[in-house]
Amino acid sequence: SEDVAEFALRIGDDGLILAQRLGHWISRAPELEEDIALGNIALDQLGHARSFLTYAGAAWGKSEDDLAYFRREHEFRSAHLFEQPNGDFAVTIARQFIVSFYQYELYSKLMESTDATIAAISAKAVKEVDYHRDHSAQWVLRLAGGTDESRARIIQGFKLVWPYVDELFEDDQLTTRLAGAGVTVQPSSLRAEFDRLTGNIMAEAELEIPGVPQSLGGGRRGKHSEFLGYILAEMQVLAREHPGASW
Amino acid sequence: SEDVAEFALRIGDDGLILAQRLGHWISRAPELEEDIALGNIALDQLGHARSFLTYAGAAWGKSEDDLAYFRREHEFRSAHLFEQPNGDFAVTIARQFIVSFYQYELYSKLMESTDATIAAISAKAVKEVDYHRDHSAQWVLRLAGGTDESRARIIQGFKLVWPYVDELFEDDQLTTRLAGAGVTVQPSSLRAEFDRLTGNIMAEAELEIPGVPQSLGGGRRGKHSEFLGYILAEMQVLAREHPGASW
Amino acid sequence: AAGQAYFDRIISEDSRIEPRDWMPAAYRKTLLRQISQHAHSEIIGMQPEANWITRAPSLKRKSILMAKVQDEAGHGLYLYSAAETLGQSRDQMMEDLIAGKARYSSIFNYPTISWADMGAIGWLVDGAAICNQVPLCRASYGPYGRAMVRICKEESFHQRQGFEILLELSNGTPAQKQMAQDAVNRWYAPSLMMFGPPDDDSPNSKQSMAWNIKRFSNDELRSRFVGMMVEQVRVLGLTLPDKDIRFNEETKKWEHGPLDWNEFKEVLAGRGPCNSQRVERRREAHENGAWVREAAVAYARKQAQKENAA
Amino acid sequence: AAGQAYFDRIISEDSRIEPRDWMPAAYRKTLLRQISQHAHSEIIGMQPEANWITRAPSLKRKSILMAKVQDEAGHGLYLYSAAETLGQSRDQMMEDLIAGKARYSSIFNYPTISWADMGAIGWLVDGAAICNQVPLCRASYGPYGRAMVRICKEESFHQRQGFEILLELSNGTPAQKQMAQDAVNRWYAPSLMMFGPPDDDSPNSKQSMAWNIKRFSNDELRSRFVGMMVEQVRVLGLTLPDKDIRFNEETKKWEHGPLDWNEFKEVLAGRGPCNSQRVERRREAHENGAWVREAAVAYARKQAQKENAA
Repeated sequence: SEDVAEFALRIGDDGLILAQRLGHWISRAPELEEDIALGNIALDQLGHARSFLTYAGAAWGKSEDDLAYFRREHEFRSAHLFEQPNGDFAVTIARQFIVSFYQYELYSKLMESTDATIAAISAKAVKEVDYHRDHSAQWVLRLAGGTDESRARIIQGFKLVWPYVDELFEDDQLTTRLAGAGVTVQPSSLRAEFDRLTGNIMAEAELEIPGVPQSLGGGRRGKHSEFLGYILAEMQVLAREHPGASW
Repeated sequence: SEDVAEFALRIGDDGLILAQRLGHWISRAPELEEDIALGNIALDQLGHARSFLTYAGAAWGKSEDDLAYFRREHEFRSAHLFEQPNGDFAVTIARQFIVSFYQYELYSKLMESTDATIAAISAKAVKEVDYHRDHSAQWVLRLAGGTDESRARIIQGFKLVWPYVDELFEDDQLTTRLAGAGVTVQPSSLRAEFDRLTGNIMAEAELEIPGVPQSLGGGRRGKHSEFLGYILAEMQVLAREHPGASW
Repeated sequence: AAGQAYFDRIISEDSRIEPRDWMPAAYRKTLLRQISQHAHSEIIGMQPEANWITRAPSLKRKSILMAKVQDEAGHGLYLYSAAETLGQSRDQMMEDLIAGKARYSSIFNYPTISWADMGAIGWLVDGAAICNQVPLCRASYGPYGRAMVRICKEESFHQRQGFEILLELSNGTPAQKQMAQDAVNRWYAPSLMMFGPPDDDSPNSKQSMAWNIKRFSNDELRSRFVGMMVEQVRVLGLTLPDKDIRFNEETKKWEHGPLDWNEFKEVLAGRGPCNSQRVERRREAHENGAWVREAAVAYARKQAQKENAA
Repeated sequence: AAGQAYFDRIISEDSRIEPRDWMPAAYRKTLLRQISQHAHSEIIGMQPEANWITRAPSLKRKSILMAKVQDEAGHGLYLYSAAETLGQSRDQMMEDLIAGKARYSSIFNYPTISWADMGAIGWLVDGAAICNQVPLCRASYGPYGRAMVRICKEESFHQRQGFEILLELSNGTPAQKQMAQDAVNRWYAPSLMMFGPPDDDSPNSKQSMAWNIKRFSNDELRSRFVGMMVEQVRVLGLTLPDKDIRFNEETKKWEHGPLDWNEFKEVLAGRGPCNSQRVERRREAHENGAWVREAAVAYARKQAQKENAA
């Protein structure tokens, strides 16, 4: 249905935009092992995005590439967190930490979706995201407990990305309708477990939840930050130069 | 003539690409005075570029915007130096130092071009570039003679941009024909004075000419580094989304 | 006491206080807060526009935009200088800004998401700024008033450029016209809120007016602004997203529809889409530039030593 | 002496030398140079391809490209590990690379200026690499040979992907086909030069062959490669930019036109279009990552202390 497609678009766009960000790290990471690890996470995110976009597109007669390359900024449905710049490695880790714990809760619930396709994609995704959780949590502990510099950086990293947490857990009319139909759950219902699990790691790392105001968001309604335009300009440039071509 | 247009295109592209690079500094400079100074240099470079591109385009029935926004990478004629990334402030200053002393020599000679338009644009440009020379030379002295860090950075900055010096002074068939007609001089003839004047400042700053190999270049034949594609993707994205529109 | 008497006389004569004159601590504090906030707004306000410099759709527009953002840096400099005459250093003000302790105009916490925003900012945001600032040219504090004179001249130039951008878009392709209308829709309400809260919710205004800093109330200025915009939007061939706008024949004033002061407060409290990004960008520029500023100081010191030695 | 005898026997039996075995200093040095150079090539070779990850024109291609560049990081790791068994640390090798003291395959100093370069690199550059590397799977030094086995498997996968990219472009729009042909034109000669200088100008080859590191001469491998490409380019519907290619019926070998060894030497000497950029990017990544590596070490140390204390 249109609702399910719109919902799949949101999750797909999250993964697509994050994969685009993470892809920039490959060949620039702090060590080769991280080129590989961040590359893996990017590949997983892109893989999930492709599944969800393909499913969303099916409802509108569009392919994953139609959706990725030929929509404009206000037609993207990703939340603001996913388009935040990579910053240094600490910012990337802080962003990934939040993303992975959020996605794990989401996909865990979507495995039981009444929509068989969403359930199937999520069942596969949740296993991969479990690894992402572990990867980012380990780095949060290492950076927080490493050197003075790394501790200062991870604190600053969390400060920068934390304003975009609330948006992930916002309910709206679409999620309300879909939750009613058992396709998904209300995002707000994922928050407690997210808080508990991230809180455990933060506590172990002796980090505090940053006391920064939450941004108003709006990504699910196509209202984005100034970053998305640049991301799309780069991502879409070649495909748009050759409309209709196949690759 | 076609030759003159091609020549104007080279100089115009140099300025356009550099203005694009410098424009990024505005709102990001080390102090407000430098937001203004780098902005001024960017504006001057863009101004010269517009004059030269307008003149080049006249020969082909194209506007400055046709040339700036609707050519592809291999059709640009800028030298590699101009597309080098901003790096830190030291890299930007090192790049600007080379550019300004090169352009000063070039425009000084072009003021006497047998082509009246080129002579007129250059007569105006040379005064502005004289200020750019002074600005970058002062900063080279300050950075080289400031702190240990600033000295290390300006040395590294020069090391990064120096490989692209030779290309500026390369003669080819076009410059040979145009030098014969008195439209321009051979780029190689500008080298001695460039070396003398930059050498004086470098000596005063107690900096050595970096002993780095010269890159093969090729910008004048449309062979660019990997940087130009990104610059154009960003610069052209909006114009290309609305072909034929006026702004 | 002699100081207070002199100060009171100057104010009552609508003359000017200068940096060396005695002034009440509260007057100094109010001015310092207002001028530094104004300076910060110029500096932070560079960002939403700088966002389109590299993507401007024609070279002419790129050139105009670069010059405009550069002018804003200049305005910031004038204003920091004026604030410095009140005894606070630019460095300190910058530190406060970066630490999130200083305010700037809340409107710059909205993103510029299309080229038309360059038009809407010029037309609406600079337009509102001018309405606010023209009376400030007569502010009782000399350095502030004089800075405002210079700034207002350039601002009105900027406003016209913004108007021209929108006019060109409005007369362009349907996609361009829609881009323009969308930008006006997004910037209209925030620009009205630039005048500050309604008069009955603006406790400090009265004192500022008594000191001849402020000359008109927030609502008075807002109403004038609405009147100007109503006229100009017709020329643009666009509409203002406010069906309640009307000219009140009794009061002879323009009235507008209700504004979402709740959102205003949210953004002021740091919840705008770009608050974090704006301060972070400034912090980054400042911190990345620290070594350059240190080098300049060190070099100047060494040169001075050489000259002394010679 | 016993060591030398054992070594000679192993080599003559075409068996394998293992890390703990005695080996001549020159053998160790040659291998170390070759393996580290090979590792560096994998790492630097990530850059020209990473250059198109964010711009890949379809999600499928983006995914394949990401996986490929990531594989190269993996190859680098295997090879650095193999080199470490000869007594040099990865850190030291990385330092040498960044300092510009270590070599890597010169072909990565050319820029990737179109998407078709992803195809040409896969088909030609990986193709040449495979021709070079398949015999290395039998190299006399065990860890090297085993690393090559793993690498070759993945490389042939990469080559097929490159071929597919070109095939799709060649069957696509005229612009796409031209993009493909242009890329083949640019990468053809550099890929032939990957096999190293002509045999009569390759003084070290003989010793390497005697030690069972190298199995075939540069020209021999180059000729085989040309033969393979001649066949495959027909399937692609493209041409090789070499009108002198011919099969010599007498020698039963493929021959190619003259190569510009002068340019090869220039690029080797650091004058390639991207030499400076490639090393700088590696330097930047390494230096920007220093604090992360230090943090990981510090954390591990603290954890170990805690466990010891417990």
